[in-house]
Amino acid sequence: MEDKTIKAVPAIELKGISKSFGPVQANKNISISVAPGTIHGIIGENGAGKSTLMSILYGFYKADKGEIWIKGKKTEIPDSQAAIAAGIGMVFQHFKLVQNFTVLENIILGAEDGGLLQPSLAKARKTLAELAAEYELNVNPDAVIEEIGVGQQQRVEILKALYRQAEILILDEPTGVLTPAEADQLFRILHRLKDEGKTIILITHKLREIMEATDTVSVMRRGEMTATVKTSETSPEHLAELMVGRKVLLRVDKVPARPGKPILEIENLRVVDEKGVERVKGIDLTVRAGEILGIAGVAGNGQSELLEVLGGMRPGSGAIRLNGRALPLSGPGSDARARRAAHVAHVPEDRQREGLIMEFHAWENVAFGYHHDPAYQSGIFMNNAALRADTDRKIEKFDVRPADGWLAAKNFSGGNQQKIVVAREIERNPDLLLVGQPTRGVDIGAIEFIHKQIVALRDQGKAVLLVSVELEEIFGLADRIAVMFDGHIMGERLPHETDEKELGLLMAGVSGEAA
Amino acid sequence: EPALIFDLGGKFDKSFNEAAFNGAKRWADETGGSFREIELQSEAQREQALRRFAEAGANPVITMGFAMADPLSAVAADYPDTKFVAVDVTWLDAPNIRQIGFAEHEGSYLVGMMAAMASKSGTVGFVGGMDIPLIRHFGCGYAQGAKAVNPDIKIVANMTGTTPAAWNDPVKGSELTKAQISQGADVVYAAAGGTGVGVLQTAADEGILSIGVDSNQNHLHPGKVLTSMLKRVDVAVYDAMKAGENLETGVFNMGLAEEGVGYALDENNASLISDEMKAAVDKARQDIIDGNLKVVSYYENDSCPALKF
Amino acid sequence: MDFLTIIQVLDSTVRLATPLLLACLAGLFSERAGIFDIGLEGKMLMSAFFSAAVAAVTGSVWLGLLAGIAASLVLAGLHGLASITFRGNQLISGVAINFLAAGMTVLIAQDWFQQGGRTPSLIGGGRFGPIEWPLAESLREFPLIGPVYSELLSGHSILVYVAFLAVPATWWVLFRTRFGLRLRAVGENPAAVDTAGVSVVGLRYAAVAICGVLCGIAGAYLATALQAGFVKDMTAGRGFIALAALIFAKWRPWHAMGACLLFGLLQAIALRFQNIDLGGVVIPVQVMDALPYVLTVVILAGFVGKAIPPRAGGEPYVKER
Amino acid sequence: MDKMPQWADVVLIPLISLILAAILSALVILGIGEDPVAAVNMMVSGALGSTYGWGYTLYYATNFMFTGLAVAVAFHARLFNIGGEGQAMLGGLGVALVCLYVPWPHWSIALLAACGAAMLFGAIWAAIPAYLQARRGSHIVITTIMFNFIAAALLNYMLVNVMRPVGSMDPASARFAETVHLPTLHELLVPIGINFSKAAPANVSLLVAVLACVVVWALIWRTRLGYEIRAYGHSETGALYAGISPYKITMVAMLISGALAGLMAINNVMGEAERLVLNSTEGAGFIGIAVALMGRSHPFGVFLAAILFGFLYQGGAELALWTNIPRELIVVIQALVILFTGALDNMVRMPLEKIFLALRKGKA
Ligand SMILES: Nc1ncnc2c1ncn2[C@@H]1O[C@H](COP(=O)(O)OP(=O)(O)OP(=O)(O)O)[C@@H](O)[C@H]1O
Ligand SMILES: Nc1ncnc2c1ncn2[C@@H]1O[C@H](COP(=O)(O)OP(=O)(O)OP(=O)(O)O)[C@@H](O)[C@H]1O
Ligand SMILES: [Mg+2]
Ligand SMILES: [Mg+2]
Repeated sequence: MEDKTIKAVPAIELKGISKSFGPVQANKNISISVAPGTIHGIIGENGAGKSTLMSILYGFYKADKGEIWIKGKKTEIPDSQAAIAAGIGMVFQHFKLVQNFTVLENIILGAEDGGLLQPSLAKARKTLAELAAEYELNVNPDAVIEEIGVGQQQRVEILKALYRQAEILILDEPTGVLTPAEADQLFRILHRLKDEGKTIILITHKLREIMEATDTVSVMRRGEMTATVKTSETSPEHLAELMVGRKVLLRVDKVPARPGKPILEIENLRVVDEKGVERVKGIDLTVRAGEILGIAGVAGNGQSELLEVLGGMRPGSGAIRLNGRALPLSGPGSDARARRAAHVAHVPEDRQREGLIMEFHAWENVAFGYHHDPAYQSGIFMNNAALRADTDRKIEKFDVRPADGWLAAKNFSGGNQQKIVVAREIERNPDLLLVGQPTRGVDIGAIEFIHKQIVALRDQGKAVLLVSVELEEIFGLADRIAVMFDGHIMGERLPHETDEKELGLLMAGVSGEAA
Repeated sequence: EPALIFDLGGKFDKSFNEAAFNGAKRWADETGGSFREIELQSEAQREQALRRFAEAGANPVITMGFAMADPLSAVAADYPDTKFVAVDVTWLDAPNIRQIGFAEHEGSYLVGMMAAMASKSGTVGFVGGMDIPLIRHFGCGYAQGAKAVNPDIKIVANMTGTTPAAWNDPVKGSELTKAQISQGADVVYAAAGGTGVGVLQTAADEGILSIGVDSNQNHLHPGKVLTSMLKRVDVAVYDAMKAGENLETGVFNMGLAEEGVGYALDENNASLISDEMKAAVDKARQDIIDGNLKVVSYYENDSCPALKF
Repeated sequence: MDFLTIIQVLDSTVRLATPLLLACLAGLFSERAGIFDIGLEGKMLMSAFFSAAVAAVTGSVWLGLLAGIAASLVLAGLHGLASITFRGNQLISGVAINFLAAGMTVLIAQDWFQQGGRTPSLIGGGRFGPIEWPLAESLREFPLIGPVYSELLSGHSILVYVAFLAVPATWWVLFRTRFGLRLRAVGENPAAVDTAGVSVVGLRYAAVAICGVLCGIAGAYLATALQAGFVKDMTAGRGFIALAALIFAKWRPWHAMGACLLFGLLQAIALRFQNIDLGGVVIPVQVMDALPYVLTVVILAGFVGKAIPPRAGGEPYVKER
Repeated sequence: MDKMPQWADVVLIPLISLILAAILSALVILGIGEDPVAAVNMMVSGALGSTYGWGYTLYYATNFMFTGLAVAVAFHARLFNIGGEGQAMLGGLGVALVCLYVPWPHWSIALLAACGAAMLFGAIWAAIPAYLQARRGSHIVITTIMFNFIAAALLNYMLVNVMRPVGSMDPASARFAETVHLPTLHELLVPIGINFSKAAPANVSLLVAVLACVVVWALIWRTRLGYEIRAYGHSETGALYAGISPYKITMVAMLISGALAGLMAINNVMGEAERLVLNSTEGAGFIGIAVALMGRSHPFGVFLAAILFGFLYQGGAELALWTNIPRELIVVIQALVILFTGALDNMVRMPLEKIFLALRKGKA
């Protein structure tokens, strides 16, 4: 109907945006225009400047140069308040929620109706119920953020934007932490919003999502906008090439597994967390030599605790055997150091909080966890020269960029940080490799590489336990799939005998027989 | 030119060091002379100040407090031509030191008597600063005096604390005074430096009597300070400065006889001191001077016959 | 121990707890907003001096109170400048403020009054007097209730009541108002506040300013209500005890009151019962002196458990590295 | 990629900050009606203009090196040890016991024993708060504050009731024997032809302090333990992941910290006073916090900051000796130095970074 006239005026127009962080130029003279009532995708490698650009639009950062036009009007956005006033809402890559507040408190924060809280809360509760009904965005308004899953947290972020009546919604890598079902639901909501005339910008590393959800897509590389195309006129392969600058293999290339003897046997494993909640409720699993066992599941169903107890980071009860020998689950000999001595390597879920010391140089991080290795000692001191030589070797082999062992871990991009961790753990040639979310937030070039390394280890006859919330990754890598829900193993499947739908049901707690 | 070294409490402690300063000032005003001075800030400065003043030609160098004994014993021999004055030190062996000790227990004895006579409740209080022997020495004389008047008297004795902050915590001084009042005390003797300010204040606020120390503190709350135990440091300093380089060295004990200690009587407390009180106290004073009455010093064997610490 | 003694000890507890409580609530506002403050001591001291100085010169304790608050606010502003605007280290800033106050108070006092870093004694209208509650005198003889009413509740200076009323007020502001919600949020996750369109800097300055006001009242209480004038270093470490109480209370207002009363009580007991004679063995005064601190440690270790500070506490909010 | 060349970061910024602090101090001196130029002259010549001045400056600096290192080591494990004061007091007790009750044949053996005792006593005093933090979660800031007070009471008790020679007025221990007298810098340097002032108290402990700086540097940056301490300090979850025991690191770091603070006693108790007096630490434990923060917890930085504070102490003493400026002026100057070099250093850094960035862009 009025479609044509509205489209004449872009909902958002950025003109010549530039932004530097000290010596790093994150955005270089970027211009982009998004039509109202569309979904616009933005893709690009890690560190390309996507988040920065959107943060500028949302008033979180201030651009050094450039103009922002909203609905045909030049708009100054010096802070987020101005952005909100201009009808912009943003769901950040790293959620901006207050962990010990309730959902309701987080939603009204900054959008209260008066000096007193009670009326605002009451009003928000009502509005929230309406929004929930309208968009199937159900969350318990009185739940405390730190006690709900990331999927729920993301809903809160979206509700925050809707509560502020955003007309323009920016989502920065929203599906990184979602189950397929949750992601599907998210996209249904996005389409509903689009149909209502709202404009959506979607940043993602997943080409499939771009292809399925967006109307137009822009590609960023090294701070510059390299292309903007209609989604219908492109293909994943083409986009990947635009992003990375070379051809990328989008499928994991591997030969069928030849499982050998059991390496890891888990019996009736239970884990109780610091708050006294049982997170792993008696599971039995076996991982064999030469196979990758994938654990699928929605984040927060006990997978993290499973990995942590296997990696020696927290105590548990039950029994685990490695190569037939029992490993203690609590008390002396159950810590991470003992696990490493038993040839268990661990790529943790959170590289920044666990796998690396962000302030350490890359070369110091290469010894992290293995700092007792005699090869790294000389007398009472650590043999830093040996460490640095080792680091240089790994940097070269794993193509870590920039190839500078003296850089602090925090100064590498996410993908390269992950490469450092993977290099450290895989190069130990462990009997068992524990891997959690190996490619979370990592761009497709790096994903390809990391996947190759994991498969190569399997092909050497080692056992791999892979935890991932990405079903695509599970299907691509795992030789056998176990699904975890609420601390239990819901069932095991072979990849070629199942599909995303069945796994999705298992992940939601619907047991195999019923499905 | 004479030099004066104040102890860590600082020149304006409203008692001991301030008395020294007043003596020095009186000398300077009267003679038009000038003197050097330093407020010590750390232990290491004790020796430093002695040497620096001696090297700069100051003579005599007057020091305050027993803590100077140790550095003096190390330094004095290096400057045989300089005369040193050590207030509160009596046990050194050096030819060029004038050592002045005060019989604080005797003065405290007199004010203890007055406290007991002024007390209607039969309970008197003592608030000390940091718990050190010198303060116990004060308290011990006080208790003996009080007991001499009224053998059944109850003496509530408290120390403010164990750190140097105890000399500068008037709030705690107040609370201690209130605690003592609640235990029946109606006369409180403060020997606690800056903390004593709080003691005297609270006593005045609560309508009981207090006793000042070192300097004459009667004027702080006219009509409410029973008396002050005078320790004539000012006189000692004045005399030393006046004698100049010709100062006589040796050990000098300033007791009641030498008017080194005493109690303060002026227009601020005249109404509080009855004639019988004055008569009794003056008699005791004379008896002590004559040797008929002996006040036991806490130092004699680190204990007090009249009071437990 | 008879009933009256208990009342007297509790009365003393209230007086000793008041400055701790004010300082503790001051720290609570600041730290809840993510600005750690070990400069409570310095701010109290500065206020103690200026309130006494102005009260001495003008003869008006109310002007003194205002001056004390203003002086404390200046230091709070300095702390804000260092830790909010210039994103400096909050611990260093606090340490510097303590030193600054310790030095400046005496320097200025000496320059103005020449009384050796003291102010003249306050008299009459220069001091906060006790407020007698209605019928306090006539009810005194009433058993039980009488002493509680007329000794314990009545007869404190107005600032005592201010301090204890500040507890529910703080609770209400923090948990029932928009400002409180934002303030708590900014101490937990300033980025959340920022992206919600609220100024992190503004909120943190507001919190630091409230902290300044409360410290100002605490200092004025010491110098013009409990005492009649300023004496150097007269805060005597109370700012640090208040900080300990704050951690003890896990940054919660009612618990803060409990912690401060507990510390006050321990001190009151130690002051009231020195030289306890246990069958011939006199407990040395040093033991009683150390008792409040020993008991604090014991209680902390035995009953309190882990205290988790506001998550963003101590860290400056930096958007662009 | 850094925003600024390293020399600007390490030299230029502290220098400008110091100048700012000096300017403000000058204003304060003017404010109380004195001459700032003369005052600064007196401070510099008094503290650095003679071997005598240096002797005092270095004496104070020695104290601050020990306490500064103590705070720094704990900081690396993200522990805020405010208890240096109490730990140093206990260290003094240890030194006094060793020196008083054992007849040592030679100072060097006595020094070794005193070091051991000082470290042991300091470490014990740190061990309880450390244990409570590691096992019971009791906040180390509170417990170390409390332990300062408890240490003061304990020391007071020991000196007044136990260690004081009978009849002495002074709440202090007896003097140590001649044989445990530590050689001063004068005694050490005169044999090699340097005529160092005889009066100053700086002594062989200075060398121990410098050695301690080197050892701490090696410990933190070169050993496995230091690696673990730093890793734990940066990230507790990271430490768990790497098999580093939080309990062990908390205990070890605090024991080392307490030992270093205790070690200060060889300087002030054994080297200077040669007996144990009340309040012999004189707040050096608190100055240590400032020194560690200013020195960025790096031993070399601690070394420099300690000398700066030693200079302020000694310069201040000279001022107090020859002028009527109240001693509190020095406290104010210290505050300003801490404020500008520590807390407000971004005030200098931010504009400088812009300048350097502009310069670099101009060149590129
Ligand atoms: N707050 C910041 N301070 C300094 N540099 C920053 C900051 N945020 C981003 N950068 C830098 O700006 C560049 C662009 O980062 P940005 O986060 O926008 O990338 P991105 O495209 O979103 O990457 P990813 O896909 O990993 O999310 C990077 O070089 C990054 O290091
Ligand atoms: N503070 C910094 N100083 C200099 N360079 C930096 C800094 N931070 C990041 N970089 C550079 O920016 C690039 C991208 O880093 P960035 O932090 O954006 O990671 P990222 O890919 O966004 O990670 P993630 O996906 O986990 O968000 C890297 O090449 C890194 O060297
Ligand atoms: Mg990023
Ligand atoms: Mg991003």
